[in-house]
Amino acid sequence: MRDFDYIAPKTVEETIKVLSEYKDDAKIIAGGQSLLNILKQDLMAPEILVDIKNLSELDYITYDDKDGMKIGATTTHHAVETSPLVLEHYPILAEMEHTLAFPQTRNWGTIGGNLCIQDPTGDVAPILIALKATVKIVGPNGERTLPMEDFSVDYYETVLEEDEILAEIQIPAVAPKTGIAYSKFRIVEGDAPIVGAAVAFTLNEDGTCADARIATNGTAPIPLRIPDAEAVFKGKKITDALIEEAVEIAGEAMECIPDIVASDEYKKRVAKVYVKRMAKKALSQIQ
Amino acid sequence: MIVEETFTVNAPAQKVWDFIINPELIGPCVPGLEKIDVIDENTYDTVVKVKVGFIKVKMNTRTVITEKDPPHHMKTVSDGRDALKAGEVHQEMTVDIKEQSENTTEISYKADVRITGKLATFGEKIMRSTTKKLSDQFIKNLKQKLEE
Amino acid sequence: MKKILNFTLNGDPYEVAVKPKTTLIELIRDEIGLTGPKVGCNAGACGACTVLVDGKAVDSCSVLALQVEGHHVETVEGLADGEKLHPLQEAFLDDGGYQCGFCTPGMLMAAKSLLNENPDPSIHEIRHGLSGNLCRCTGYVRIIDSIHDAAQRMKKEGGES
Amino acid sequence: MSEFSVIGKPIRRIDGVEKVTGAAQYTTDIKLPGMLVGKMLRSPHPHAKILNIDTHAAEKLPGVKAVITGPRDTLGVKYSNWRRYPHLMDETALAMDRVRYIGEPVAAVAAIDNDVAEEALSLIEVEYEILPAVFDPLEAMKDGAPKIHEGPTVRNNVSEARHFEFGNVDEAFKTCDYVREDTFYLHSVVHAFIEPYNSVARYEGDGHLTLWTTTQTPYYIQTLLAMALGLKEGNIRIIKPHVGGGFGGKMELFSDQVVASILSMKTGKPVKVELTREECFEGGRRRHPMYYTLKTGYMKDGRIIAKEAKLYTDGGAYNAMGPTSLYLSGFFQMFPYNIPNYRYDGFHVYTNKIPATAMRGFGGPQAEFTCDSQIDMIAEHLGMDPAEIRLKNRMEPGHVIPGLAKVESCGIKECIERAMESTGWKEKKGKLPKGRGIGMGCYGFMSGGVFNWINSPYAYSGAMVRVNVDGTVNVYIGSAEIGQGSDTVAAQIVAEKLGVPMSDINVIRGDTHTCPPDLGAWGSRQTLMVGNALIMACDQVLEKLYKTAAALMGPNVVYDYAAKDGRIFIKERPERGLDFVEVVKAAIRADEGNQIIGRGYYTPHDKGMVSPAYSFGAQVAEVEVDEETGKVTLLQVTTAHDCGQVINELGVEGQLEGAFVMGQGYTLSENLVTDQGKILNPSFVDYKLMRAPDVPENFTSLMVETYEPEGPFGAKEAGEGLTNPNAGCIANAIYDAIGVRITDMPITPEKILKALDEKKKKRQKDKRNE
Repeated sequence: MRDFDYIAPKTVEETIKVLSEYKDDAKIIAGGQSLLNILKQDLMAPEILVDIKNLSELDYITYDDKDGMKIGATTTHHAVETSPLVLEHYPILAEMEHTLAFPQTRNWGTIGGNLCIQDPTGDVAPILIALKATVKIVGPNGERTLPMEDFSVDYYETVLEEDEILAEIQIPAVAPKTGIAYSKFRIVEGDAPIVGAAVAFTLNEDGTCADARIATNGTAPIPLRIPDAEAVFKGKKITDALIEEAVEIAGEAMECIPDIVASDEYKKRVAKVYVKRMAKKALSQIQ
Repeated sequence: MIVEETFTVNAPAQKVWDFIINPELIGPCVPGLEKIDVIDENTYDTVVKVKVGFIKVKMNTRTVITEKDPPHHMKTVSDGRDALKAGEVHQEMTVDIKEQSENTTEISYKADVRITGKLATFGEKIMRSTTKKLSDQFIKNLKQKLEE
Repeated sequence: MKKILNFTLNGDPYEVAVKPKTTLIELIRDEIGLTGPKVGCNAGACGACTVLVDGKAVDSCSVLALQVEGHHVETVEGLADGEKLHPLQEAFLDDGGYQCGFCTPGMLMAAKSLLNENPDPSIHEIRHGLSGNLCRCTGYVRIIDSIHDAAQRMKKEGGES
Repeated sequence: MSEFSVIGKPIRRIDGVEKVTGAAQYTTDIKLPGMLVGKMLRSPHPHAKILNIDTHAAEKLPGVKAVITGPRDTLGVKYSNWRRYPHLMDETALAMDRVRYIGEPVAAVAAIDNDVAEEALSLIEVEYEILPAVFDPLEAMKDGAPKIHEGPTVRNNVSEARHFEFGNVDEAFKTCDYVREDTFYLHSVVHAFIEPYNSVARYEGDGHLTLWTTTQTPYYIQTLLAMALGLKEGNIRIIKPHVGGGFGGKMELFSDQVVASILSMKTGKPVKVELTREECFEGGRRRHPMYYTLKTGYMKDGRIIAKEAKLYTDGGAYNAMGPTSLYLSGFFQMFPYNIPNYRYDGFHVYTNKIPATAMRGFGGPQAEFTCDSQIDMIAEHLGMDPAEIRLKNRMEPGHVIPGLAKVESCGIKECIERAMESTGWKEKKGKLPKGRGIGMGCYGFMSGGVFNWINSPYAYSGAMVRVNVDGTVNVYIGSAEIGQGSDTVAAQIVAEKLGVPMSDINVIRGDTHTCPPDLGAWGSRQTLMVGNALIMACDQVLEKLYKTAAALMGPNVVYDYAAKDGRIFIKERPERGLDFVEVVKAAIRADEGNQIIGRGYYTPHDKGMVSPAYSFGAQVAEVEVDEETGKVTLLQVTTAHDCGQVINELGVEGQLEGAFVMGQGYTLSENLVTDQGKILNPSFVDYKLMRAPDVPENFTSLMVETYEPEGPFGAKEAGEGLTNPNAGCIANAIYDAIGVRITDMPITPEKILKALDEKKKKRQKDKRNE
């Protein structure tokens, strides 16, 4: 690893100031569970690391019925996994966190750091997309808020400018009659996912679909929301046939990259299986 | 890793040939090209900056044209090294040009790209997709210039 | 340029000057000289370097030393109380929870972290709780049994006192 | 068994407390005053000539103490365990004029710290001329393929061919009701011990050197290092601290050991060379990929009459222990069956990849996968139960393989029967719900090899037992504890023989200056060989003690004596005896103050070409296959193992479980992937080892105890052999579950889906044709 300078700002304001000063020469470290590996490989050589791991200002989980949940970016995966508020209002989020990487990673790694690294197989983004989450970004010119699905740009690249940080994840309250499911495919349990799928359905009183969300990981350079597949369900009663139709459309949207573990066709095929399974599971929660 | 592409441009074969063997002309089509030094008629050095995810690679590369059969076929061998020493790239590429009609030419190239060092091991999947992206970009640039 | 770091290690206060790029495992092994935690992969994948920070398991190869400013770090060396072994250690001995022993310090600390949070884990929960620790010798079976056994011992000890 | 005090008991290991407290010292934990960091520069090319190495800039870097290259600073000696067969020795510590795989060490530096050392490596300029390379053994054998090694014995990159044959194979095939031929491919995996390769060398001057290193074979390292450095063997001291796993990957002299030594000699300072995990992959060893063809002739009743096996191994750039893997793969192909007519041809082929070597099973995992898969195919063809066909063709005690092996004890029948009974085989086989299946695999394995590649006149194992005045016992053994529990087994054997408590035994091991020579830990040899040496040493001690006891008790006839529970007594009159310590004291006095010392050794005699004894076992796995994703889940695994007399039950069970899970990874997830010789997954992030949540929740170990006359207390191998049947066993269970057979390892979910697709297509086609 190359030498770098180090600073641990005490506030968000101070963090932005440092970033504005150093720009491209600075890199943020939170839990560093991915970043340190990259630094050790000398694939990146920042002049200064800006450590926000202990930035308590961004370490919180709150909930109210009107605005839903707010999770500070430096909240650890473990805190999300075990939060009574998360368990009560978004059990699927806790469930996902419970199987994210290893206990060690969850204990030290942060939810914000995970999103910012933008590993295309990441677990967190699809479920947040399904939950209609938004992210709050803070920069020298104030705040901006984006839907989760607009946060990622490419492999390991997000919309964040050099002087911006991801500050908060906002998840609206879940509408009544909503079912949400997420699961991922791995060859080795307790290992990183190959592909995964999150599906959320909200039903009208008459049982027709008021809203659907489908998002996958490992199927494109970024977490993939698939509106065309979602559209299949709108206003209709969800049936197996409809699910099959959506799955096919979802498959069309996927651009899987082959790697040493699996081919692109295989990944797509399994991702489709997971979309189907999660759709059925989500539906089963409300029927 | 083998990268193969076949595409057509609206230009005569000879024009295509003249273009691709001239580093001064083809160089700027390479995405991220920062600098090009022509050493002799068959040899040129380039500095190419590529962003691979969060990795910024600056490749210092020497390319030698090893086979020339105008205006149909050429072969180049390139060796590049990243300034941060994250890896090296050895590429052998053959380009075949087929005139389809007076103003349409089919270009196919096949590149055997060998990446060594950390770039190869860390970024297998990223490198693959990046290579594809860069290749698409290159073709787009090339077409644009040739069809101008 | 080195920076000053204050933290506690197995209950003792430390003030050390470290280079920013020093990882926690390098600080513990190379600077302070405790060699219990091991480096197996240096990539956060094998768990041999597992230590506790504020009671929770982390891969000390994947944490910068400066990040534990003000935190409490525990290594396997802090597990026994003098000569009295921790129930986890006793159980690993009785149930064959180790072979080459290289992953053992990390396994024990991952197990401690698990039991800190869940004193009565099921076999399933133990398996899940060890997913970050590789063992090439035992096939995990005996490690899982050892931890289950340790939990029972601790319950019993707790009940007696 | 009740007559024993400590043998066969689940006993705490003697290295336990230090291992659970973090006190146990491994080579990586050693820090000497003034110690320098050594690092190696490795080849980025799979095959290239070295035209020039410029080290000037590196030498000038402040903090650099030495830079070495092969031609300039080493003797260039080709060394390996093959001293008896010099034509197989093909590797040097640092490349001399050519590199043959990506990762091959080319130069090395010693510097004050890791940063300086790495910087120095980057300043070494190596000029290469790239040569054509070849990566597949079948390609490498073609005329015109790049020549990887010159040399009179190498033809078409084949470095070694093995052939054995008995019976009359061609005639036998003619008499068979059926003959079938199947081909298989076995992939490459790595040892993945958790402790990386590392060494600390301290040159003491005058030709004396101490090397601490992580090794399975301290004596091999001593003798080969002497060869590589041009020093006297006896002046080199190898210390093997605790070792974090080996599995066959640490039984050779490696570059780090030589390089650390040379750097220490050059600088006069201790030097530590530690490989990163990535280097362990790129500059390490692996298990052999193999192309395997099996032709088997059999009768309607299921009897196997003849077999012909042909295999081509991808040996990588150097021989390493490959020729033995090749030999043993052909040998274990017969186990545990009675094959009356057998022919084997194996070819060890060089490729431009990392060398392949011994790895747990030593050629056996590849052999048993093909053998077990094919036996199930035969059973299906005949409509037989796969367990029945195995029973029908099994070896019997006393089995002789002409010219190769004599099998004394053999519990394979009991193993198969007990595994069947314990798993409910008959109720389950072919009757489980769709997507679930059960499969069997069987194996036999060696208990140490009779091979003496190293060409040493020393006995295979030596032992010395010293009894102290207070009855405590110091045991000196040269064998290598690498996690398998062999030191504890040694202590148990001595405790049992002398009748002293385990807590009074001190095992002194892992130091070639104090311990007798021993061939080390490979081929499952330690319990049997060291055990026998220890028994001989203990018998010498007891002889002296019994004499003293007899003198003290003064019986007027010659009685047999025994030692047990801290007493020495007359065997037939246990109440007549003396305290062990009392006898020891008297014996020392009687011998004018000489400490009581017993020496023992063991070298196998008259035991055929392979091993003094063979273990056996049967393995049953129950799997569930997700037919939409192809994922395999192991529900239940049962192994019945015949290891003769169990010495340490906990140890045996732990070894069996570990072996199974390693086999599980081999079958389902592990795969060393290379592209043009470049390893694409040299990390524990990308190389997929099984993790705790993956292992079967239900694992049953059944001990089938036989008595092996050649083994100490009747003991033989445990823990290596069980690596062998897993792949076949799991493949057979998958077939039972979903009716597809994968013959191309590893068995990935993707391959399963593809096979299911093909099966479906075929069924549709068949339907159309009907």
